[in-house]
Amino acid sequence: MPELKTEHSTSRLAAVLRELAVPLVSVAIAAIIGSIIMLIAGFDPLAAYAAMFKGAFGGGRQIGETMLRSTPLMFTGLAVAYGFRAGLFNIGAEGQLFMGGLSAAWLGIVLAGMPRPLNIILMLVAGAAIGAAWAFIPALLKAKVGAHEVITTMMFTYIGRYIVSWLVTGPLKAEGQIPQTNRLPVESTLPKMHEMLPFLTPSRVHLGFVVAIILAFFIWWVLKYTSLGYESRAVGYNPWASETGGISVSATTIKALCISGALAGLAGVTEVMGVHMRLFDQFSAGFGFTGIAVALLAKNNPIGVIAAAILFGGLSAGGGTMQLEADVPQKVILIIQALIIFLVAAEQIARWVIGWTDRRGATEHAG
Amino acid sequence: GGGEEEEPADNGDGVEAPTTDVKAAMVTDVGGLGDKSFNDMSWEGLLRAEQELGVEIRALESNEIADYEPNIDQLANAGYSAIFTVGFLMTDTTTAKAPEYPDVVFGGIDQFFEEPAENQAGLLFKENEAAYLAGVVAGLATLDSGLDDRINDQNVIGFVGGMDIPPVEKFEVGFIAGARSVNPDVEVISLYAGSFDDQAKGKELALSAIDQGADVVFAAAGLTGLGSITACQERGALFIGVDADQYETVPGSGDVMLTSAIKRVDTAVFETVKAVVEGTFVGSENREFGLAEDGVGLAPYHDFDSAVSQDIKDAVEEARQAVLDGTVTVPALRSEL
Amino acid sequence: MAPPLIELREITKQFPGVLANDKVSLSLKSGEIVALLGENGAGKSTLMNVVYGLLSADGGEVLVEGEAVHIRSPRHAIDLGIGMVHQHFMLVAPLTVTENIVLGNEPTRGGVIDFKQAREDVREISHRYGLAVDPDATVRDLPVGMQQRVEILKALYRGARVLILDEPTAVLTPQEVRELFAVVRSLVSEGLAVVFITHKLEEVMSVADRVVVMRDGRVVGETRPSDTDTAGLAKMMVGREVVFRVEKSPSTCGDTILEIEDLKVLDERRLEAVKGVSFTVCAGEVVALAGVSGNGQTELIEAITGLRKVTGGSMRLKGVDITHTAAREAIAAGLSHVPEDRHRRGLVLEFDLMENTILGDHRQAPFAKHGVLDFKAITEVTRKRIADYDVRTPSEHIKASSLSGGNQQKLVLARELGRDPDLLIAAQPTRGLDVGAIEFVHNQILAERSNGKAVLLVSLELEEVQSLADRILIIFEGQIVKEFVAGEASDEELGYYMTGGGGDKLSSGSEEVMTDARAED
Amino acid sequence: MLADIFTPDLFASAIRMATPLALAAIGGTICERSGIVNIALEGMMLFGAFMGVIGTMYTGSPWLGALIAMVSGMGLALVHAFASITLRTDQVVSGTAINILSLGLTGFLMEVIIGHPGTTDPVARLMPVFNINGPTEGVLGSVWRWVDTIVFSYTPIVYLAIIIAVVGQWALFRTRWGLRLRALGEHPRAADTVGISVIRGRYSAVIVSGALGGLAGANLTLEQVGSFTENMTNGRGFIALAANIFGRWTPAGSYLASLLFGFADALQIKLQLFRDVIKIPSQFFLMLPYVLTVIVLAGVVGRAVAPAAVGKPYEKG
Ligand SMILES: Nc1ncnc2c1ncn2[C@@H]1O[C@H](COP(=O)(O)OP(=O)(O)OP(=O)(O)O)[C@@H](O)[C@H]1O
Ligand SMILES: Nc1ncnc2c1ncn2[C@@H]1O[C@H](COP(=O)(O)OP(=O)(O)OP(=O)(O)O)[C@@H](O)[C@H]1O
Ligand SMILES: [Mg+2]
Ligand SMILES: [Mg+2]
Repeated sequence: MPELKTEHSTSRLAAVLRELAVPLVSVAIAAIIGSIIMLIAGFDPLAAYAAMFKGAFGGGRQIGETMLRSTPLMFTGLAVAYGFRAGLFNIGAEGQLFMGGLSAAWLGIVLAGMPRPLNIILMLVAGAAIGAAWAFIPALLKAKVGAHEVITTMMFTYIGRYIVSWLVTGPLKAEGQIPQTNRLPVESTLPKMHEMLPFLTPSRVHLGFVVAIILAFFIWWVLKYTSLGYESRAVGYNPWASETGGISVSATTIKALCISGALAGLAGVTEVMGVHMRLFDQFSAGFGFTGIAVALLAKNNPIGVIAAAILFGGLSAGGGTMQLEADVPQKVILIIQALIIFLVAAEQIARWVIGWTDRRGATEHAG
Repeated sequence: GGGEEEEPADNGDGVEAPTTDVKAAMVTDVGGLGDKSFNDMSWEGLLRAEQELGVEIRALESNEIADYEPNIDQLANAGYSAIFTVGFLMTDTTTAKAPEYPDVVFGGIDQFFEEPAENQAGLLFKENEAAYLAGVVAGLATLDSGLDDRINDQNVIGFVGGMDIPPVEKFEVGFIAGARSVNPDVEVISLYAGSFDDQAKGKELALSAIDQGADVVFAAAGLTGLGSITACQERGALFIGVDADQYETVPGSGDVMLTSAIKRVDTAVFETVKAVVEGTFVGSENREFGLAEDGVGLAPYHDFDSAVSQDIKDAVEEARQAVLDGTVTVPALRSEL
Repeated sequence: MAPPLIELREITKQFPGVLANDKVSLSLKSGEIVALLGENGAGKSTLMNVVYGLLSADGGEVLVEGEAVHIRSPRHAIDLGIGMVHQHFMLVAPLTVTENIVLGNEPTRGGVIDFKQAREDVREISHRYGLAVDPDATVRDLPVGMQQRVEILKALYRGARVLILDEPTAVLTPQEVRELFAVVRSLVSEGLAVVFITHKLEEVMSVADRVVVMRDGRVVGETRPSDTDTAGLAKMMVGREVVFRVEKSPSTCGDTILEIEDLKVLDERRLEAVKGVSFTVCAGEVVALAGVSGNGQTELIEAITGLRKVTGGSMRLKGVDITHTAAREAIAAGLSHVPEDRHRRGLVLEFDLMENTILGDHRQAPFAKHGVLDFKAITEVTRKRIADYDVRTPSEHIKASSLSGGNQQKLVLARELGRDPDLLIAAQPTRGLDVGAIEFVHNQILAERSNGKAVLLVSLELEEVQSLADRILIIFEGQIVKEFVAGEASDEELGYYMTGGGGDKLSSGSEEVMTDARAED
Repeated sequence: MLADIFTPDLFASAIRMATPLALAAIGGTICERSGIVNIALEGMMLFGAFMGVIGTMYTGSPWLGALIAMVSGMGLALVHAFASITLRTDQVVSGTAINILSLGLTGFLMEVIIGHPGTTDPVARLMPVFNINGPTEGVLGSVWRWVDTIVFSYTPIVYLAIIIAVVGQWALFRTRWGLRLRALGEHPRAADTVGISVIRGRYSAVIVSGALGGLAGANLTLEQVGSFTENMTNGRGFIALAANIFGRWTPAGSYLASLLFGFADALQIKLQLFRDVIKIPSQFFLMLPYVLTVIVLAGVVGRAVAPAAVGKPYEKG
């Protein structure tokens, strides 16, 4: 998996600028290829992009919308990234997200009447815990019998989704015809951010966005500056050397996958507490899977996850406006997303376009 | 978007349509247009409004749930005065948005509102009543070997459901009740696919039912059900469509399409737009469309019209009357069977 | 006179920050063995990788039989009759010996491999050159010496006329080294030319026709074994006198540090690899475990270091039972471990030097407090260790993978010795090191000893064993078959016991193997 | 009850449902054996499914349609190969991008070519290969029903998948192509040093996997259902990825793992027949294949070891 570049003490600013230039140029190239596709299909790319930009960043409401959509992706992106750093491919973040959502939907009702801050903290913690628990069995199977986490976490995703599907149509169903749980009391929901930042009025973005950002920095710090993160990365790179260095590979594997699960669980909790205020079968738009793309786009760097999630959130938010104002099918958004991932990952293309002769990315290997 | 059809009608085929400044639009649910179900049917209703009332129309697709709200905002801000939100997942959003745009009329397809605002109406359907009639047809058809040589001597019919959610359960339960009302010994096999867009799964489910002796299969499974049609064609069974008259919407299905249990979302949408145009719209209510309102019903038999015996046709008529009279209340829940 | 088989003219190769080869010229004639000598990082492997088409030079030219060629790829090199045995073997572990040897030149019938023919071919060349191998064995299961034969057979199978051996003896026992030399001599007598990279000067003296010495990417001298001695070679390489016999004070055995009693350990295939071994190591003592590889040393060490489950017996470190503890507790209890496979066990190659320096101590002060890493302390210690152990690197921020093999080993030693352990377990600690570095490491080990630490040394180098050990334990087929006190035994005697010369022990040992095998069923 | 469950159709259904999984899984096996992770199987399958329908629509021949499906899969595979081999992009990134691309592209092309989203009109399908009139009466009749259903009832690609599994298994361990492929995934540098082109070997493996992914899609659209629906692969590509791991990176193993999954799914459908007897919600039936997979994986299969070099870009000096 791609990993953090170690900074050299020399000219950090230049390094940062360079790091930024490449993805920006990549996004630009993706946009150009996207235009060509639109032109061929008979759409007006300029109008499309203008509308898309307006829809994503055109005002407080739009910015809020972009933030809203990036929130679950930050959590799942972090989840997947943490797994990758420990050499684990948590392809089942979606399942952990579902379980997180489930816990919030249930706990939020149980806690009705309690003080809001307490509810929020309890529900976040519980959701993270159940997300971790849902990852724990695959983690245990990986550590003890070597069952591949790609299979097990994916199977647990299906299982989790069917459990939620059953609960919302059965035991936890609210009155009425609709397969959904009861609406959470207000003290079990996340405050909207426009209550604090009026310029975002009347957007729906909620406190979960702030939680996600804080968590991204926290995870970055954990990975880089704590023994726990160090052990995760060591095991991800070389389990044998880690073992020799006194690191328990199985314990680290279990911890890492559970941390990943907890992060994914939080995506579910915040969606339920901040957006839908209840749980139903289809409350996630595949955030767990998009999280893979977000993590990879960010090269598994937690800070990068913030940027990648906002990019994806913006594309998603801009898509509707693009559809309305430029008459371009929303599917184009997916194509552009794919192109961006490609081009950001395949840095050489952007470097080549920029015309850098810098070959630091292409060190020779021998022997 | 829905492509060229969205152009106002006066650009169209020369027929001079009446004009009005009412603009009507819909927000699809995540299934989107092309679902051969309520999204497409709502669009049909808008198309009819365009043609007959000269209304400018528009459809915005939702890729994900997060799109519902901005899509509604976009349309409201773009001057659409009647907005239809399609599917029960939009219930909360519609309720939240209606007070924000008091000049816009909101119609919520398949949505039940607790306290609908003046500019808001829930448009619900008694799917179970349509399915009840389909059940009557199926329950009698499976005994009637003269109807078609694909009818076997076993007293078994099949139901294929998409996801196991209340609207689908209503179809299932109505179908079973209808079949049993005319054929108390009939065995109804009901199978669920777990999704609305897995045709291959829909096919296997129907094959399994057919293998078990079912000779008439009813599918309420969205696109999954299209696979069930294929299964019937392959394995020699008859099919009953859902939502739309699938004889019309699924090309090449005529050889198995006995009838369809239809849910007139188009009518509901059209009538609502018409009320808005005519200024007669009444909100603050949940309108239920059943057999009585002509909001659900049974499609024609088409290619089977001559094969279907008069007895069956009479039985269906009788059942319809019984429901209209209130002598029969069609159950909606499995527990009511 | 015929032109040399291979001639290199002014080969230059620049890596980012390192001029690995600086106008290196070298020629090689049919029938001669040229030893290439040089410190770690001198550029030997780089030069040979250029010849083999793995790296392309930035300047200079290569002539094969007088004709200038641009060697584009290993395939091209093979076609030109060049074969190379890399120090890190280029063998595909899950494939069989035959599959590995024929890979790329498979005898086929319409795309289908003719395995019968392939096996036949392998037998034939293995017989012709006296390199016995089992054609059907899986490479993964073979001891390193055997794997090396496979590597040589691979080159010969492809009709190599020039054979490059990059540190071929680093992993071999003296016995295997002798066998290898016999093979090499018979090869050159058939007209092949051999380039031989090594750090072992006696080997150079005994086998080479000509010696080329490199330092800092340049050829600094050329000589013949007859014109010099090991001290002279060492001086050419390092640029100063090297002391070969380390000064060793008499042993002062203190408290018993390590006590092993009747230890039993299984190997990967779940056969008993260590069959009831007992010994002790006391403070201020170096105990060497000598043996042909594959006789249970690896398993024994892994058991002591907490990397492998123990099935019987007990172990105590400073009186504390460590029979069933994990590696982490063993480290905490004062144990350091220099593993024999530095790439797999010793280093996280993708980590930079700082991160590698703290491996094993990443939870302890001064590197971590309450689970939080202190990079100031880490940088400080890393810089100090790099300086102390002469790790040649542009900075502590580079990845361990870009160090030369020898420098990687120094990094591991710096970490493990820097921990100030009570017990040091060092497996092949000087593998791949140049003479200067070996001298340094040996001195470090003896310094530990005089500081009252216990050292358990596992080595194939009899010379290393002889010069460092206070006691020598010979391990054979999972048992300690003989114990010597330093200076008591000659190399020949050691070799005799290492290869099973212990008489009745041998037969009883093999009987036990069979009993074990039965017990497994 | 047992007689109702264990009908010949249960087994036939298992084989039918296993087929697209198996084809994609074998594609995954070949790709990963060469050292390239292919999580883009889902996208390749989806794109193949779509292009198969479009191809059939324009040519009128489902055979040509299937061919076009394979070529389309190969087209996406070429993108994956270029990104992950030539540009040395992270392979999972490239695969993820292709999955998203395929979803977007099929949806977009639906609107551009077909004129509406959702599902296409039915096209001509590939029909069962055999149509043998066996005995219908007596013991012989019921034996024949079993044989006919389990052996002779399938469409061409179903048989092709079995042939590919068997031939693939043989080729992987018996041919030059297979030996080199295995070497590439384990130790590409070793392969390189004996003159095997890592680049060419990996390109061809990725492209073959694309062809198989496309064929899997063709099986869905051109054999099973006859039309294309957006996102109709429904995660099958990911299940196939799991089947490949489950089958320990061998073609036969991939097939058998897919068959296990197909069987569990078929069984689940049969069990739904007894919803009146086994009174549990339908979701628990639907869960069965996934639960079963985890149990089998945990209890029986154990540690799966991937080809050593899989996922690592190969860099040459
Ligand atoms: N791929 C590479 N990238 C950067 N630097 C390299 C690379 N390969 C080798 N070097 C550097 O080139 C120099 C020569 O390395 P080389 O491996 O040729 O040394 P060597 O003589 O074989 O040493 P040793 O005895 O330790 O094997 C070293 O400083 C090494 O760090
Ligand atoms: N991943 C890598 N990145 C950069 N350089 C590398 C990498 N792997 C190997 N090298 C370089 O390749 C050269 C050869 O490495 P290797 O350790 O295989 O052989 P070597 O130099 O012969 O070592 P030894 O001293 O063990 O003989 C080393 O000098 C190292 O610098
Ligand atoms: Mg019947
Ligand atoms: Mg070297």
